Amino acid sequence: MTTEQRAPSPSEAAFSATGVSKTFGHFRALVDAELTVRRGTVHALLGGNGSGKSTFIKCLAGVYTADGGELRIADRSLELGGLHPETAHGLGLRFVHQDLGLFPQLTISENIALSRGYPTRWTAVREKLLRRRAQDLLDAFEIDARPHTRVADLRPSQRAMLAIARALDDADSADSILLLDEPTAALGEHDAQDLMDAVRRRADEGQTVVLVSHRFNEIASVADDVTVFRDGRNVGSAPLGDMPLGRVVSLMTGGESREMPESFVEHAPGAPALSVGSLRTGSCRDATFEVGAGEILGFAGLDGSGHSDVLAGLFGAIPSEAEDVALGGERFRPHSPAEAMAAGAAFIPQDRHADAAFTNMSITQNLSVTILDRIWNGFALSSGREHHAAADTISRFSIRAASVDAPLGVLSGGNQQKVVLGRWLQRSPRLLLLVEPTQGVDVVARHDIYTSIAAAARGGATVLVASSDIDELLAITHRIAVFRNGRIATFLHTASTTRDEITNAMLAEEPVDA
Amino acid sequence: SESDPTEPAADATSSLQVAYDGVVGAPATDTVPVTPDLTAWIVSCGEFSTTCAAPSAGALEAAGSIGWDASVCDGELNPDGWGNCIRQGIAAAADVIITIGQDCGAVSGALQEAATAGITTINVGGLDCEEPLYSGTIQMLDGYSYDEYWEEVGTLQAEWLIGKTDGAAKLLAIEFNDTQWGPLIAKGLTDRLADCEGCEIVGSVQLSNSDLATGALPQKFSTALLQHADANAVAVPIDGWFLAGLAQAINASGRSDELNVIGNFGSIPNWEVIRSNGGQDATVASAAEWNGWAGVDAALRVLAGQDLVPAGIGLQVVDADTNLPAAGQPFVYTPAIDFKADYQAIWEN
Amino acid sequence: MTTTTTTRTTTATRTIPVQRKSMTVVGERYGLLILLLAMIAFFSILPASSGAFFTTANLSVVLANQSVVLVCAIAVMLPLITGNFDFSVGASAVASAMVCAAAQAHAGLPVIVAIVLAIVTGGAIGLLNGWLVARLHLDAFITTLGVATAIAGLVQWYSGGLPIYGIDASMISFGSGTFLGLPMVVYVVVAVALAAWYLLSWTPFGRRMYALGSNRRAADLVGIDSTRLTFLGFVLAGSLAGVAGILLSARTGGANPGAGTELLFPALAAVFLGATAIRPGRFNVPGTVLGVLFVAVSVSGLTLAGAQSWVDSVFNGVALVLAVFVSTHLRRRREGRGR
Amino acid sequence: MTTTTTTRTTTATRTIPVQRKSMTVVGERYGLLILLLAMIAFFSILPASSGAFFTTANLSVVLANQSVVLVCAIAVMLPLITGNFDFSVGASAVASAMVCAAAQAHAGLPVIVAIVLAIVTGGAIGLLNGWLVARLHLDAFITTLGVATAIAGLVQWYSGGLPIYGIDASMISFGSGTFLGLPMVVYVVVAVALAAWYLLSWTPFGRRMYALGSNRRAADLVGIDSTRLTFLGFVLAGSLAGVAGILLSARTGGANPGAGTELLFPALAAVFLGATAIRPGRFNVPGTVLGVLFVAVSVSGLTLAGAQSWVDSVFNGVALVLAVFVSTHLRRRREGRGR
Ligand SMILES: Nc1ncnc2c1ncn2[C@@H]1O[C@H](COP(=O)(O)OP(=O)(O)OP(=O)(O)O)[C@@H](O)[C@H]1O
Ligand SMILES: Nc1ncnc2c1ncn2[C@@H]1O[C@H](COP(=O)(O)OP(=O)(O)OP(=O)(O)O)[C@@H](O)[C@H]1O
Ligand SMILES: [Mg+2]
Ligand SMILES: [Mg+2]
Repeated sequence: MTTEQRAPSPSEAAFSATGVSKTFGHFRALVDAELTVRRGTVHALLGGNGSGKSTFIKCLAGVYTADGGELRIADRSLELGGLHPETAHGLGLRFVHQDLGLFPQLTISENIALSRGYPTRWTAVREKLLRRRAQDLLDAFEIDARPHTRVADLRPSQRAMLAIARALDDADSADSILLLDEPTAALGEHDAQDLMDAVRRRADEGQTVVLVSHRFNEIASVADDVTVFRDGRNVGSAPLGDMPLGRVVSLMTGGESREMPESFVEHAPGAPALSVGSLRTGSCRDATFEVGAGEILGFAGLDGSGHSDVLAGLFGAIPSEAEDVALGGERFRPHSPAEAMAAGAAFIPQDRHADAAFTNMSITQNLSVTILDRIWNGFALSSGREHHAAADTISRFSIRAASVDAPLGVLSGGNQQKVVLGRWLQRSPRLLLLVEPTQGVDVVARHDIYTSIAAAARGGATVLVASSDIDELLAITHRIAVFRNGRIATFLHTASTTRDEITNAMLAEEPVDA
Repeated sequence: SESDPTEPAADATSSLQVAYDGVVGAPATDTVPVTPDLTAWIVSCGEFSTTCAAPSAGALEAAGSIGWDASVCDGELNPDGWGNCIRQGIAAAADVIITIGQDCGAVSGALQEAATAGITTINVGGLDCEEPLYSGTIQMLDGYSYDEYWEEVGTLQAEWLIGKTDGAAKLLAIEFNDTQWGPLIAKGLTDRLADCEGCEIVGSVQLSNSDLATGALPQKFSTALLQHADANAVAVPIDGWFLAGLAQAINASGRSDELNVIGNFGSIPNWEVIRSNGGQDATVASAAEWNGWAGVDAALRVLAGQDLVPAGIGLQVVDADTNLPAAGQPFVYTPAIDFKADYQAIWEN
Repeated sequence: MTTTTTTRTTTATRTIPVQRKSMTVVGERYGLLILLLAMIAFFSILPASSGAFFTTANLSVVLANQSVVLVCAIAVMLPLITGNFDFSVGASAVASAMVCAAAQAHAGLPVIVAIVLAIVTGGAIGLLNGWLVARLHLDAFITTLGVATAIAGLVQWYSGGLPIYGIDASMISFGSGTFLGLPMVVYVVVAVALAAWYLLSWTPFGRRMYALGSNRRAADLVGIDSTRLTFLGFVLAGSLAGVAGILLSARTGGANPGAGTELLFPALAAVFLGATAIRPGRFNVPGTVLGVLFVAVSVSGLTLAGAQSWVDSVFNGVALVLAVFVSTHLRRRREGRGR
Repeated sequence: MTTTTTTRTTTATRTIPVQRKSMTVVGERYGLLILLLAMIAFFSILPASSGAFFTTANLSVVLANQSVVLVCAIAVMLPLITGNFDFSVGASAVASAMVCAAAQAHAGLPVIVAIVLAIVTGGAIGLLNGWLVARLHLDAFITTLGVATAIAGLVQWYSGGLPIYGIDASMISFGSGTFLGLPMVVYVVVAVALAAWYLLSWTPFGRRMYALGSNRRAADLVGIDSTRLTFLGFVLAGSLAGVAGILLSARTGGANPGAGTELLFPALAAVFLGATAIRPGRFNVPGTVLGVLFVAVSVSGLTLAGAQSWVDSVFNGVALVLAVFVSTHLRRRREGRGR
């Protein structure tokens, strides 16, 4: 899919928002931001973490009431300040927000109806019809779950798919406008590709799509136009052709461009440090492998193939059985995260919001929660040490926030992820267990994160990375273990392997035992 | 007019008469000098309850009538509140603290502080500790100890029930043990019924303040009524309960007419319940405000170094036909006693 | 492709909760009901109580006496579903009862007017709460506590601590009378309960209230008007408190000043107890009804058995904990104890 | 690399908090304090109360009268921080007071033993709650409500509804005596408050409790033993309730039966009110102290001013709402309207 084979898109604007401003107390998240999107095109919205993309989209959705701004759409012109969610919906705007807007405690069918409306007879909800519609939707988008399943029981990827399906299916009319805020962050390559194809198809059918993403190759495969945000402003819009990665990055950073190296790991792995003997946990049925000190081992696999449960299992976050696991010679079978931490392990879970974020506590406290013993000066928690440690991490990962004492919940998605990473890397652990370490992190910050992961490894730490982003695995691993149906199908040497080889290994035909 | 504990009446009609006559007294006649310009601190056991609020109001009026600067503190129906109020009074540098309806035991700590602070403390309608902590405790009626007075209430309830049932009272007894006087009323009641051969106690139900607090009071009572279908007499220790659902429970039982129901205290709202045959048929009444005035009188005598004299607050049974005051009016005895005038006559300043 | 689908089916089996209609589920949903029936059976057999316990007369007593609490429970439940405490329900009910009684006894207004005034009173308090919590975003717990305190003060001011008596005879007889063998008030309660049940379980409105309560962030993101729903929750609660007040006044033949805690506590207990049954984990009307009856039946039985009044406190306390334990334990059995 | 450094410096500058000590922040944190001072000023000037109000004597009374409630407030706060209600604190305090008084008056045990027994009683109740909620994972609200009800029943049973008195003279004089012009009990309360404040704000233990209350699953994954912390929260609450019971019995010179709601409610009000001050949005000790004093001062002032009791109910209610409004409104001014 390259630019040639696309139908030349009509040039009149599907909508344009101008002078959009949003201030949170003293913090200006959006400053006269403006965005114009041509009808029937896929418009990529890029920008560093905290640059205001999600805030912008939430203002369009009426979730946030913008301080000011004007929305011109279908030859109507509205004051953004007074925009109501119903109005936005009425204008044909459909959203997938960064934090998907799902109700974990409720069933899939409820989640669908809550945003799309309930089928009713008189005033009563028509339960059967509701379920049937939900089932149809699930089938249409190949989500393997039943309408009565609680969303909490879905995997992250399935949740993302559900939120997307909900929005896409609701965007029925030809000229509805889809705004997708990092929809692929939690998706594996396969699902992500499916989604991009779907997006492309809809654009070609005349719908308009605004797509926020930090994965540039993804953008390159679908986008017609690109807009870059920095510090709450639009710092550049152009057709994809005039926006090579380098230019985007320099716009994002405000500095000159900088390209991603082929790989971040120069050093060679050391002597075996972690040996795992037939571990079974979650959906992983058998994993046996050895990793050297300073080695970075990648885990690839389809959804549910168990590649991320291995890490949770090793950390003692979920129940697991194993013949024997040894770290640095001694036995390593933690029954609780506390034990794992004591043995020098660190774990970044997949579902940041549910499993890692103390949203109503300050950034500082979110960072220091793993190093309280260091901050303890024998008499009290030294706020001096605490803020010092926090300041280090914040600048090391260039975390963008109004104040170090701001609650984590108000940070942008990517910045939250950086805080979670910083929380663990500052412990300089000897076993790093990372699941989707850079989900939602912008390219620049990802560069920094890869550098520090590599540095940690060079420092002798053993690193396991489970990721659905194959480029990520290629960039920062020595070897990659590919999972299939809960087992390690094959090990590949990163230096010598290719994307296709990995993908094939993940998808390879194989009789599935019942 | 000193009367001794009632003799059991000969027959039903005389029983009724005994109940209506009740026991009456009169304020003391010997004078007492008024110590002027004092601050009086009146601790009500709980302004939400008529039996506390009315005497407090009386005390406030009495204190006002002799130019004292008096204020009422709401004990909010719980002993901690009483203690806090007494202490607040100490802080307010009150010269006199009058507690309405509080037993010494529940507030001994605060009372000792008051004693140390040299404040005159008067106990209205409560029981003092073994080693007295109050400067003075009101004796309700000449010749009646605390126990005898409350037993008399039970006796009068019994007399009226006997009279109304022609000596065949089948009593549903209510046990109320959350106060010192609850069991005493019950004792007077049962002792009197014991002397009446046609009478018996067909059942009993325990009701407590906590039942009032959990709203279980009416249900428990209804259930008990249901269980004892042969009961024709009920004696309730507190008039307030009738408007907390007991009156309607009796109506709902459909036995209002065969049931003879008597209460205690004679609270003003209950006159209408009695008049309208709303479930309650009678009550053992006394003048609530009088308690307050008596408290001030006692204070004056303590300050003047005199011995306390009995307050003379009598008890008479009120029902729809006899002794029933006009709507909204406080109880006045028959023959009527103007205790306020009497007190003002003997308070000389 | 085939592999993906196969993996999907395997995950699918994982994501579908195991054997949903198993015994444990039944136990979990109907545990409270079963406990209630067991208790009824017990008291029907127990010699001390067997005589009067299992009679329509006693049934009437139990139902009629719980009518006010049940309406209060449903009232307090609505804001709770949207995630807000309403501590003012008890006080509002008392205030409404006062208004209802005073309108008749003091102002001599006709019954119907008194009833309307009572509901208006409750509704107005609900509006105030809703405005403070939904629009001004004040913490519901402390705000409603404050409102409740203030109302109690006003009640005491108006009544001077004295009960009001002398409401219209028709209302008194409504409060104590029966129709088709059941107390008239019970029909009102049943109507209220059914309406609330329909509203909450069968209308989009109810579903949205639950959604709001389960996750406010998500509610905002999918464009649910959380302010409006929160507001309505309080207004409905207030109006129902008004209804409770009317029943209260009819049941007491007047109105008794007070802070209404004797209504609030049993109501809260019933609501939370009810949340362990029928639809475990969420506040629901049938569960709440069970919760109210559960306590009422035990009181009735123990009174008949001639138990001292402290016994039923202990009994109720233990029963509450037991009921929660049963449903919770069974739920964990089903879901498998994941950490 | 240069760019990264530039971005870093820029972020560094950005992350430096924007005028943190702005007026609104001050107002938000100290709004409650300011209101309190304003009220004190008011009553010191108001002719009716000025005489007695601003005197050490009255100060002592206010502080001493609130000692029990304040300890209860701190007790109820600990489980709340970990996200659990504890409704049994009031009842536990009363039960402990009973034990303390009975041990001396009935069993004739020495004061020190009585004190130990009281704390043990409270601690035991805490253990029970902790076991039910933390280990058996029962819903805290309904469980502790059940426990509270049961305890109230036992108290009723033991006391027969009558107060116990005749405790050791030394204890009575401790309850009413002063030291350096302040009531002795106040020193105990100050000690408790300081200890709690230190524990919660300055130790890893406290920090972990807050984290647990913020997100349990995340807490588990950073190695926080949530079960243990929840458990400890309840045990501490129980033990503090025991301390409150001792103070209570020292203040009353005995013990009065009851359900302890007259302790629980002011305590809850103070805790939630306190959560709007000093560390807005989270339960904290200094805020709670302010919350208790706020209510206490108004009651004292109004009583001295000779206001009728309904006035201070109304005043309190309005003051509560006002206080919440002030700090909430100021916070939203600073952070901006979340939507
Ligand atoms: N409710 C809020 N209160 C205060 N600040 C907020 C709030 N929401 C967002 N912000 C701030 O506004 C800035 C922009 O956030 P936003 O989520 O729009 O960034 P983003 O471009 O979506 O970043 P990311 O790519 O990481 O998602 C961030 O610095 C964030 O801290
Ligand atoms: N502790 C647990 N208890 C119950 N079910 C669990 C637990 N941990 C994981 N699961 C379930 O196991 C299934 C597989 O999850 P798992 O994380 O192993 O898949 P995955 O391949 O790692 O997912 P992804 O590819 O998106 O990282 C999911 O449905 C998840 O809900
Ligand atoms: Mg974003
Ligand atoms: Mg009759």
